[in-house]
Amino acid sequence: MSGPMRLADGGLIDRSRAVSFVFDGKSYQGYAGDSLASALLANGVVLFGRSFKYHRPRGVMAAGIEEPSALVQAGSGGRYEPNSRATDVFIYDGLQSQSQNRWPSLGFDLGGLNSLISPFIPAGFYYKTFFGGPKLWLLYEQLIRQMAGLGMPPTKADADIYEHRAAFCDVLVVGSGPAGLAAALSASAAGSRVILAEQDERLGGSLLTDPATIDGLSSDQWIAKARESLIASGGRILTRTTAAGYYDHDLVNLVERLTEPGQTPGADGLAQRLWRVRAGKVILATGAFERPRLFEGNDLPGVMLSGAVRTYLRRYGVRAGSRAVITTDNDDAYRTALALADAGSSIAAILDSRPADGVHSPLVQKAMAQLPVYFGAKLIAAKGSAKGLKGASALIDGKVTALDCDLIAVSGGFSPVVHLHMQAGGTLAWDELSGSFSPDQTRQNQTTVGAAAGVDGLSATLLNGWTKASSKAKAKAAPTCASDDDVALNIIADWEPAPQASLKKAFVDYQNDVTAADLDLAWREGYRSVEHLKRYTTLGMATDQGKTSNLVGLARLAKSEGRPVPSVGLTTFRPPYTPVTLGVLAAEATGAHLDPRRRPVLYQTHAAEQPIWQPVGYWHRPRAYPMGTENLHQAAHRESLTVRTKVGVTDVSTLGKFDVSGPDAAIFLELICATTVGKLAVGRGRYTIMLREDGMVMDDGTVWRTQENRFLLTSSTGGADRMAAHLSYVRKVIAPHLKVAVANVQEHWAAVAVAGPLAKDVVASVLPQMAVPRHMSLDVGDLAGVPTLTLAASYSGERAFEIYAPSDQIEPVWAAIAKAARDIGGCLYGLEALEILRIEKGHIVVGGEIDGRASPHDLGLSKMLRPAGGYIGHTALQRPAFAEPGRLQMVGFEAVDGAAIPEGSMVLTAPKTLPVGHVTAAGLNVIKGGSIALGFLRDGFSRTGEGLIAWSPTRNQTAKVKVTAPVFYDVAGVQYRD
Amino acid sequence: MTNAAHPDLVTLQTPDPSRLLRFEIWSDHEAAQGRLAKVLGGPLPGVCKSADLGAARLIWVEQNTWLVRTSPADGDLTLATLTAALGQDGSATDMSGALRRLRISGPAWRTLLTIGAVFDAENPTFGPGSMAGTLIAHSPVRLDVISEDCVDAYTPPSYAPDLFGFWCEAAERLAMAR
Amino acid sequence: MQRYSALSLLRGGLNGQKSWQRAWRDPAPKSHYDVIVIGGGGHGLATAYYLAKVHGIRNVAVLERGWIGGGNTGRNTTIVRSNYRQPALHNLFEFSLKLWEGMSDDLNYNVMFSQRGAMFLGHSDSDMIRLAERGDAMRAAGIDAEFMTMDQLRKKLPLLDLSDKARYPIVGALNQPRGGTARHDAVAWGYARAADALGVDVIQNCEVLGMDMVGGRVTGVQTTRGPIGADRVGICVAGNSGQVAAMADLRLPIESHLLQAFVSEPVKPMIDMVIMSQSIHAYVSQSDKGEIVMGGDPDLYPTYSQRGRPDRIEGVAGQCIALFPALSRLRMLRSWAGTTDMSFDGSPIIGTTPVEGLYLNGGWCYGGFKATPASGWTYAHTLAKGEPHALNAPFSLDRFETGATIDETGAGPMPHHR
Amino acid sequence: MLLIACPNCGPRAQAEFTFERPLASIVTPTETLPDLIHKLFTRDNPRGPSWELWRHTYGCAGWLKVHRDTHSHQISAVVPVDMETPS
Repeated sequence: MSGPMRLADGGLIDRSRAVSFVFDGKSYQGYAGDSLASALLANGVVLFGRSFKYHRPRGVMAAGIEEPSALVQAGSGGRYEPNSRATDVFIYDGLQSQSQNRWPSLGFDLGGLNSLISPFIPAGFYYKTFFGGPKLWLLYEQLIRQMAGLGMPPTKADADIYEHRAAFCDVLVVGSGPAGLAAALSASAAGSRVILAEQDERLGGSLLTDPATIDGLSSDQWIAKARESLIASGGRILTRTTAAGYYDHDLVNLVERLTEPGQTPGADGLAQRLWRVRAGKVILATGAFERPRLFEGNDLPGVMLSGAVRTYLRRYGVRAGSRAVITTDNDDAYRTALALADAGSSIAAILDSRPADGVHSPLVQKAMAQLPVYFGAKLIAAKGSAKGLKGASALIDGKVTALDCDLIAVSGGFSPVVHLHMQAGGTLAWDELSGSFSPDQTRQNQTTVGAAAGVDGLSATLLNGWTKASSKAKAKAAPTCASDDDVALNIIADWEPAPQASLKKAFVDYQNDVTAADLDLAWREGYRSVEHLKRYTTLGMATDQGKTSNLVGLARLAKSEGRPVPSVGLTTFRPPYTPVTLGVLAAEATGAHLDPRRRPVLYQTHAAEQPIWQPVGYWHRPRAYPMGTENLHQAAHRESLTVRTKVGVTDVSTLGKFDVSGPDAAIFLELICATTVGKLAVGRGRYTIMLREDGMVMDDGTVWRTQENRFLLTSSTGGADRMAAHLSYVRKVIAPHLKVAVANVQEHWAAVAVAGPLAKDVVASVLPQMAVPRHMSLDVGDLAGVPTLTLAASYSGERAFEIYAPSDQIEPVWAAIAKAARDIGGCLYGLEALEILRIEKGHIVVGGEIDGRASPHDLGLSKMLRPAGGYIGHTALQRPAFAEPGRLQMVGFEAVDGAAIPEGSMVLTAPKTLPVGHVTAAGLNVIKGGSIALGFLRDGFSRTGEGLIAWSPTRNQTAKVKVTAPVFYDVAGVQYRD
Repeated sequence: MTNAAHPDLVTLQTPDPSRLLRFEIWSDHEAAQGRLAKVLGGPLPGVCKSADLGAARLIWVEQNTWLVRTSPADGDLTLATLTAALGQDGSATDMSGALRRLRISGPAWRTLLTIGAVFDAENPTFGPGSMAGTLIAHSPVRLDVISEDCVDAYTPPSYAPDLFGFWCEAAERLAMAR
Repeated sequence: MQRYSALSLLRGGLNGQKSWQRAWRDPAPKSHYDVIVIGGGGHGLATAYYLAKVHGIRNVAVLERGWIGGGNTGRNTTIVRSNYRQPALHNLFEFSLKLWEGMSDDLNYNVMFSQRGAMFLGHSDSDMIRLAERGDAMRAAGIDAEFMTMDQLRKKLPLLDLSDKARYPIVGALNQPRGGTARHDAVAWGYARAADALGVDVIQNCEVLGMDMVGGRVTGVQTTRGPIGADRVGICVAGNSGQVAAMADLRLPIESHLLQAFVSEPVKPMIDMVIMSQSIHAYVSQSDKGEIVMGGDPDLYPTYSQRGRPDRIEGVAGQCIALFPALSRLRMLRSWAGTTDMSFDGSPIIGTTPVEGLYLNGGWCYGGFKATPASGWTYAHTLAKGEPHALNAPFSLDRFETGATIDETGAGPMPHHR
Repeated sequence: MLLIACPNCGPRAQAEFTFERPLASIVTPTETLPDLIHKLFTRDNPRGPSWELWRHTYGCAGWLKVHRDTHSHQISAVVPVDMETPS
């Protein structure tokens, strides 16, 4: 016996397995199969939490995921989860749980003072006060923020792992109640690949609350048999798995919970799994939510949904009260009343708002024979406190009547769960009598069955699930139930509270403390669109997303408007159906694995040199190779000086590289490149730029004619993927007629650059049989048994070579070159030295001067452009703005006061004037010393020699600069030639 | 090198090095394919298909474009043969360094390939001789089904360490969950 | 207009909330207005308000197809900042920020403009240079921007992952202290109420079906509530600009895309600022209610569906957890999507059109909310004077033809590259 | 996330694809400036069916003409770029 409210036997809990857990510091015992809510109720706990705004005491209202009130925080450290619904947490040994949004304790909560001032803080009160400017608001807001929120935030990184899986099936069935199981069996019988998803930890849905006889078996047996049959035919059954979102083209995201909040996962470490299911057809068997009703104090602990009372009784063997009042507008609540009476509770009254003169079903007649049933009766008010209910008052036969009770079971009818149907783009039909929307038109390949479709009664539900799942299904083969189990709801929706009830304490949205009076006020103030009403009052915006409150709120709005419910509209249903942890959404793609980390093929070789790494987009490349105690700048300066005076070796494998072959290769390249290509002799190369269609420079690189009909095009590392897409677009879409093949060989070729006055010697020593190519020429050779291609091109401004080898054979090539260079006093250099050297030479880079806003004219490259045009970008360059005065043009800046020019700084003509330009990159004159920079300056080409200020207010740095041409080293260009 | 070995479930192996050659046909497709079939010893695999032709593995990769995997020893000869057979109707390019291959074998290879994926690797029609390009764990992947029990996965070398690591971890999880 | 104040709340509490009046009227359309603003979002309502307040033009109607604030005003991440690099942009957004600072008092409606700071994280030295460039450009224009040290970051945002194990390790940040968030719905309601009080007709459930043109000039609109004449018509329907402009046979440099955002369940305070990043395209803040508000890149293809692709949300979740590892166990509660007007340089279009009497305000891409007051102010000026204000002059419709584009990111003309 | 029926690879998830531009916005280098401005910088931007250019970037790398409704997302045709679009 785990607790005073537990029945001696019955239910689907495993009484042989006691489970101990902690709530608010106190240890309790429950049984395996208990939810946290059922285990606490069994132990006589009635107070579960506090509401958001008024901190009103709240118990548990529901038995499923729709619970608005009983929220707890569970677990600790990297497994801590706030805002868990006690009704949706299955207990496990060692579960640590706490109530939340209360201080200092759940029983005595100072936030409850808000309840006292509630007349002065109606819906939307915060829009009407706290004036006096943003500074004052920040003060008020600080307090508001502390008061708001629910659970305490997590503070630790997640301890567990999440996973995504792709899954495909012919039929996905969501929900495993009678309709869902019948549908899954039917689809499976028709030969479909079936996935069945059930959010509960066990199959059965409503059968877990209302056992029945199906096909001559007890429902437990029938469910077990159905499970076996589905698995035997290759179906996949996922329990504890919620369909969280229904997306375009029948993609449904299922969230499988492998652990409960706070629970340590199994050996594989997985906490949850996200299944991305692409289904041929989706069957939604998601059931219906019971609705609360409007009466004063309808939020007090001890007021529960009727179906939930029955679920606690039958599934969990827990009696939620010993003397109950039932308020209903349908037959279903009579089952609760009879079940409670069977379990030994007394029934103070069944208040049925339906008229007495209706036809009574056998179920109602049975209740009338033994219990006090009042038709046309309404509950006015529940009375009670944090400790539980202390009676109620009702309107019976027109008279206000006091009732003694410790439990109120409420049934305001049922709303089909249409969320996924609506996410899928479906429409709804309204039934005035039952006051419910059910699915009407569907836009995707999807069908709703059972209670979710408004189907009433078990036999109709089984038939509906069976026949809708497959066009092949024969009605007579559908599962059937015993006639006693076939209970219809007979709802006559009645939204009107008793006139005696105070609407200020009649809650619609329990968690957010939105009352019927709030809704009426918002309407009077003109917030009359359903969306305005929702946003102004926060109706339906709590963690339960209005699962129980939405229709009650809509009906209230409809009353104010004097219009029928469907005409006031609905708010949009969007994913997720129930809240989903961010961890399972992200799965592995976060933290260190947020994006792929692309490693150059020589990564391990570099790592052995212990370089300083630099992230470049997805790539990781060596930035410098410090020696001894050198810092980055010292290392980079030494490396660049070595290149200028001796020789340096660097890895340029990540550059974009494209093999362009075929008789039309030159024609193709002249679409891509803004320079001439066709006139290149075999064995020669040249610098080139590529433009976007809008005329701006997209990238730069080199183009080499390796054979008469074969070229090698290089481009920047950062722009390589974009360039690959661009080449493919031009090849396949713009010029499909050309006889040309374009192969992306970026990662086929690894490349080692050798630069410096001694570079020629290095090349000669490692490729002795090859004549060293002259500048912008190429040759092939064999290096350490590896076929190589040597391109004589200079980025540093020194005589330089790029030696290409297949990336799977680059190791020996790199080793030989590095050794040869080191043998004559050379060194390795990284991206930082590369940057210093290129600034000195005024070479532009993507992300620096190639900023997506600069035209070739702005970059001083007009002379390179092919006069005949015909390349991409040429046409758009004719737009007038490209020729107008005031363009930002690329220049050099030289510091004249010894200060370092701050990178990224603004360039001014005088202090306190608006900028006339900016610095894109700054470095130092490697040999002479002194700070130099590249940048843009308004009409800069004509301002050489002008004195300006480079100003960085964010770093408090200033340098006086002189405008120069954007080249600081070997202006005549003799160093890189022979 | 074996990265993960659960023979009853899934095994990941980096196979011996091979040469990868890409060729593309731009004109007179029928004749060019005929010439290639003759020198390769069989017709080129169709769209999204792969086949063993002699000692080479032929993989359709994109429209009018195939990948040939041969042994390192045969590489140069195959390249020359392809180039000759293509004549003026296409060209061939050595891509040996552009992709890394991982062999995934064992009964759970299909399950492994659904992790972090958007592709239906469990579909029985994706059987031996099928090729699919897709995105797994944010990395570009090309899959070539070798047999019911085995698939080759190709990815650029820069993505390979992360992707193969991802699969190793996933394979270990599958093993732990057994 | 009934004044809102603490006193008014006291009065309401004492009289059973009986004293509250309608926030704005529900007028029937008149036959003719001086100016019709199509679109009852924040921008349109602000335009009407400033037309009445600044320019004295009160015979104005705002026509809203559905409910006011129902477009992107109600579908964003509520971030307000002016930390742009390009002068035309930071000038406009800074003017906007200044209007935000006085908005609650000006409108007598608390829009909860919360200057908690808007911060861009840097993850590499090159990020830091670009941030410096942005910050220096701002400071040179008199806008607040300051670097935060790692220690300051640690103190201000203790849950931020500042380790070097991160995929993009954080190395610094540029903060705009005056940036922050505002309550998005309140902006629409506040402007509607204030405009209404000045005589503007805010007309909901009134969809524009066509334009009346006489000799190449717009003379009014056809609506679901009948024809309405106007001297000037201003389009202000970002997300649907192309649809409305097409009624006057205008094709625009705009493509409609979709941007998603989502919130977690509410928790007690854990993130005290607006966090953005130079390398990780996600943004995070915590609302006053306690929900963590998250957004990222758009869906990258044209759509009017307002239904997002789930992999985008999944990616943003990963990005946000990468920044704040403790977010992993919070749950996404609600997601939404807005249709954004993607212009072909990433900047808005506010100005005249080739059609006489017709004006355009759109192309806000995914950055329109923060511009609401300045957009309204400059558009009101443009509608009143027939020519642009100095602040919106650069944002002309013809700049794509001339080449004088304003491209903050340099991403070029393709919206899905942005 | 859309499911796009690649003519080569069969139905595949949108994550493997890239949207490129409306078909009407394809601009050749020989286009005149007014035509370029018209095609590149103004768009019909329809709310409804539209021919678009997509690429199966991570699948067969093929360029595809996709006839897609920009509101319902219904895809009524996908053909290789070198095939005529059915009218």
